[in-house]
Amino acid sequence: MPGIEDLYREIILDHYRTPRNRGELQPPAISSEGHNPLCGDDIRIYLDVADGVVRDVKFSGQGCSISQSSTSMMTVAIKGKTVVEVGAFVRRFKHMMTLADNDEPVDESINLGDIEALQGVVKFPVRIKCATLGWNTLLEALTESTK
Amino acid sequence: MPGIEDLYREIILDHYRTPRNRGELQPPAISSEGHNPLCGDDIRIYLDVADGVVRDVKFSGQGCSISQSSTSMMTVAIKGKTVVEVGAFVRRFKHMMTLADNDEPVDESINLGDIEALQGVVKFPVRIKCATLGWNTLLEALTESTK
Amino acid sequence: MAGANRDFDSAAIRRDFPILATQINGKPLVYLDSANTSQKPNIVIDAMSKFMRETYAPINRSAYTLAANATELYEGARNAVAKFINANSSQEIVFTKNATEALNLLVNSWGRANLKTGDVVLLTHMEHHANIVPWQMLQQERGIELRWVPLTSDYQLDLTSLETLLSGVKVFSFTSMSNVLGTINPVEKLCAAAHAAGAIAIVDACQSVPHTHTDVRALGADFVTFSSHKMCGPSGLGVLWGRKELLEAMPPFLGGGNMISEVRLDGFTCAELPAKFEAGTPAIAEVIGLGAAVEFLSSVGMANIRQHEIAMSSYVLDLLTTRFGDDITIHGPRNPELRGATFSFAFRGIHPHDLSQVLDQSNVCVRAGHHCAKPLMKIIGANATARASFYLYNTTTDADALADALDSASDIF
Amino acid sequence: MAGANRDFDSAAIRRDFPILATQINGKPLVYLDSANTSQKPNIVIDAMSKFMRETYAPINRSAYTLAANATELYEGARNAVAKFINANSSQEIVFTKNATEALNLLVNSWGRANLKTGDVVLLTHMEHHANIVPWQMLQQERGIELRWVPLTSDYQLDLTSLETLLSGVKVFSFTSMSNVLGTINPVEKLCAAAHAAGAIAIVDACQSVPHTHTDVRALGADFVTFSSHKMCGPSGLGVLWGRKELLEAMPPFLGGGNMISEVRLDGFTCAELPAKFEAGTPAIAEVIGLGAAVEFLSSVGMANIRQHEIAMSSYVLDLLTTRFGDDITIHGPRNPELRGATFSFAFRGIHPHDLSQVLDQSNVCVRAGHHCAKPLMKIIGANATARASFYLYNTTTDADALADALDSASDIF
Ligand SMILES: Cc1ncc(COP(=O)(O)O)c(C=O)c1O
Ligand SMILES: Cc1ncc(COP(=O)(O)O)c(C=O)c1O
Repeated sequence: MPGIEDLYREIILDHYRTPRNRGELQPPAISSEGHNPLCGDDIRIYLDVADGVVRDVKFSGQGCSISQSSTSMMTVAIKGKTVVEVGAFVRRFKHMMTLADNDEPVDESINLGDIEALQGVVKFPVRIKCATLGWNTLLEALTESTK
Repeated sequence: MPGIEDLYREIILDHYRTPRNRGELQPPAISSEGHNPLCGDDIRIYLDVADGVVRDVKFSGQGCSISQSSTSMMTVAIKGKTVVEVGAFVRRFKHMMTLADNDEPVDESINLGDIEALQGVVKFPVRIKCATLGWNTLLEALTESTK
Repeated sequence: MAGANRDFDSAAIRRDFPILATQINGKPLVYLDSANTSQKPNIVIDAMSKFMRETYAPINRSAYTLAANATELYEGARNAVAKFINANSSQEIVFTKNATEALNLLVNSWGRANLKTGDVVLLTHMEHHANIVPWQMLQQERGIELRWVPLTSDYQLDLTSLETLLSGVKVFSFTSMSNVLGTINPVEKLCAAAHAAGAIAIVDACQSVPHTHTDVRALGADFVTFSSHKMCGPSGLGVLWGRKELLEAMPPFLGGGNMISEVRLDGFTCAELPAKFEAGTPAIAEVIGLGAAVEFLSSVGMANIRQHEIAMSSYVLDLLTTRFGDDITIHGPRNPELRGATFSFAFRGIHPHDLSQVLDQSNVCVRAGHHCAKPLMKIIGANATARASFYLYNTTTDADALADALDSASDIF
Repeated sequence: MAGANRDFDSAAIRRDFPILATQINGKPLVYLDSANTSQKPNIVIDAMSKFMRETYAPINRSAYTLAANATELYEGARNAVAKFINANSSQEIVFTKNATEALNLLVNSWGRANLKTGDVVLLTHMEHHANIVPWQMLQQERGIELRWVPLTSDYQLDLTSLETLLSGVKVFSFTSMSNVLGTINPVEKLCAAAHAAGAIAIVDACQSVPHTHTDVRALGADFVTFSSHKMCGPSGLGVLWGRKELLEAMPPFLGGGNMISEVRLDGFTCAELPAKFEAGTPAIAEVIGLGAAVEFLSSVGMANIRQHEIAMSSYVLDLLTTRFGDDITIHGPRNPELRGATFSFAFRGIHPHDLSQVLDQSNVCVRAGHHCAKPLMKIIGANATARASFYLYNTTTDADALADALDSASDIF
């Protein structure tokens, strides 16, 4: 049995206790809501995209330590990146979560930084859905923003 | 394993090879069709009832030795009986076939005659449906005739 | 063992369930997720393997001895299930793939045949998704109206306005026991109220049939649904019981082999009950396994099981409230007589998912989430809860393990 | 063994199936009813009992280790099935209770969403009731038109007017192999013809997936259905494969737990594939059993199985025609390459039910009846036939036993 300490790394608990970028953005910012159908968690991602760059991002909703901290770390990482960079970044993350989409190439050289701490989640497959909830919701918001 | 000779008694094979009352009756005689959903057999019973008495009965259709001989013996037995007697007779037969309906009393004193030879069918439960096909169809025709 | 039932040999019962002897990291398995799905006794596992090793064959179709023997075992199991719930006849027992299919069958067959735009179906706020979503699908298709019986503050159905709610209702469909709150509903009273209002009564009995004696005739219900896998039986099997006249009047649900009497290019006619509702090759080995489960439960005695679970409920409620006071919120009735041994709770602000992960370190298996009752979760003001559910094979030792494991959770968060 | 395949170790394969060692009255079991349902190898029976003894738990719902392990086994089996038929992704594999439910799912979900009054569905005269009755039910509800591909005199589909038949058709749904005649249909060609006419192609592959290598992508089909119990897997389980885009566009079929993303009192949204079509607790142990079956079949090799069955067909056809001449009528193609090893026949005017009863005296298990294909029976001019069907575990010894037993039948009638 993988040890629980693989899951609850210090940096994860830190983002859980003190989430960054929690809050809302008013329209014209885009927002998207995601549900984890297994546990009832939900997350809303607010995205302010201009000229192909993520100017601001915030999130609200309820969830476990993994979904909250993963989303918190994600918002920190993507703010200021171009939409194209964010796409590659999300693919890199999902690849780490063993959820790569075969059709899309993954740039393994992208550095995930603190987010690497979520690697331990892979040993707890049911929690992968928790870790990726914010990211999938982000993808939906991005699609919205490019409509 | 019960022996096959319990099933294929001589009297049964005799009625199978030389069925009695095979044929049709023209309207106003009543007729009803029955299917054995398991094997595809079908039987049609023609019934001429007047003043509460079965004046004539005939049958047509395809089936195995058990369904054909059972129906043949049945037609011989019921011809000339009153509708009430036939009802009691059918109940007695179904009782032998372990298919008694709890709500209706069975008159155990009724003598089934040759039809007793079908007792062996009970040891081959799948064949009970064959043995009773003609009888159930008769019941339907009787219901028709009293409408 | 404090709080336990004296007539109940827990140790012997536990030996019947091989999985309960499992050790992980040297610690025993504490399985507290039986409201989700129950473990299987040897008698069930063995009945299935023995059948597959010795007698497996098609049923109700072929004339050879092997098939006749298989049919006898299969129909024997149907009889056993009929007897277990005191049905009038085994023709009233329809096997489905799970309780969800049984409810969908009712909505699709009875519902489509009897409900039109504007007709009202009454549900309750404590229903499982299986007794909500199929009705919502019919609502989308037909424009029926869904009405809801609300809850009281002590997690009971609020029946003060039941008569008003029932006025003009065609179907009242409700759970016999909440899979989240543990609340046991007054089924007989609700069926009688439904009938008085001219409605039929459907009882989702998934959470009560495994735990207490069920007499469908005494309940006065029209239809009762439950699942094999929650009552020590195999997965892949559910049961619909219905009053014969009603089942006979209903159109078929799934079409195919076994459910027909005649098929021509231009149409078909249906077989008699219960074949009419059992299209295709059924779950043969699973039905035989359920027969064994019913035999097992009857040998323990449903009244004994209920007594054991009342005792467990007392013990668990005492233990958790004494030990954790305000740190724990149990969403459900306090009176052990009014509830099953299923406890949803919030603990020290720790998210249930995290809590269940930490309990797992002590092999304590609880479910975390919405328990397929999202509307209810919203009403009780939780996104998710942790849920510990006890069954005949659980003992006070399991309850103690739960409490100890809860204590250790606070260290991390 | 004359006529058998040299690379095929029949004796070893037979040892994998415990039931084949059964003796009744000192004579071995000659199981020739695999087109109906197949026997189970040890690996399948053991995978199921081991799972129930050691790892049984809910899947895809709970966070604890036992549940995670169960989920891994369950989803692992889904992957194995996806790989077995060369699906693009395991999301395209939907588990149902049998193939019949899979076909009903298509008719109800795809059909209701896409077919309106007057739309045409093309079937064939050799369909099983499972691919007829659901369409007839939709016909009653919607007034769709059903059209039929007829047969040639040598028991093939008569494709001379296929283009005309397909004109204006929305769905072409057909069997890959007749469960009565043994005829193997040109699936790729039929799928291509359907697509050329703008129709989707549904393949009822119940009789081919167990016997030959299946590559759903190479077939060019849109949907393929088959059953676990005919391919050495457990009862209570069927499979629907569909192209992802199509499955994604379809409305749900059964409503309840697991198939939802969100449920509120006023409506619900669906989960992603494949959960969207898997409402309620699935056949957990059975899916794991099917995973083992697929592993077993792959280890034998589907090409080897097909070769063995071609050899068996040659042997059986030679044997029966040589020995019985005009006394036997085999309803099906004479070329072993064009057929599976399933033989329906009429013998010396003896009713099939009686015949099968007499064969049973020699433990020779054949099915007698309409084989859930009543329209076909009418077309071939029989009310019922006897059917002997051979699978990987049958040998020429079984065929010889059949012939000997047939001989003895004449003594009685
Ligand atoms: C109250 C209730 N109803 C319905 C269901 C659905 O049962 P199944 O999963 O067997 O379809 C469940 C369990 O999941 C339940 O607890
Ligand atoms: C060709 C064909 N289609 C469909 C079915 C139905 O399969 P199931 O009984 O698993 O629902 C069968 C077998 O019974 C079959 O042979």
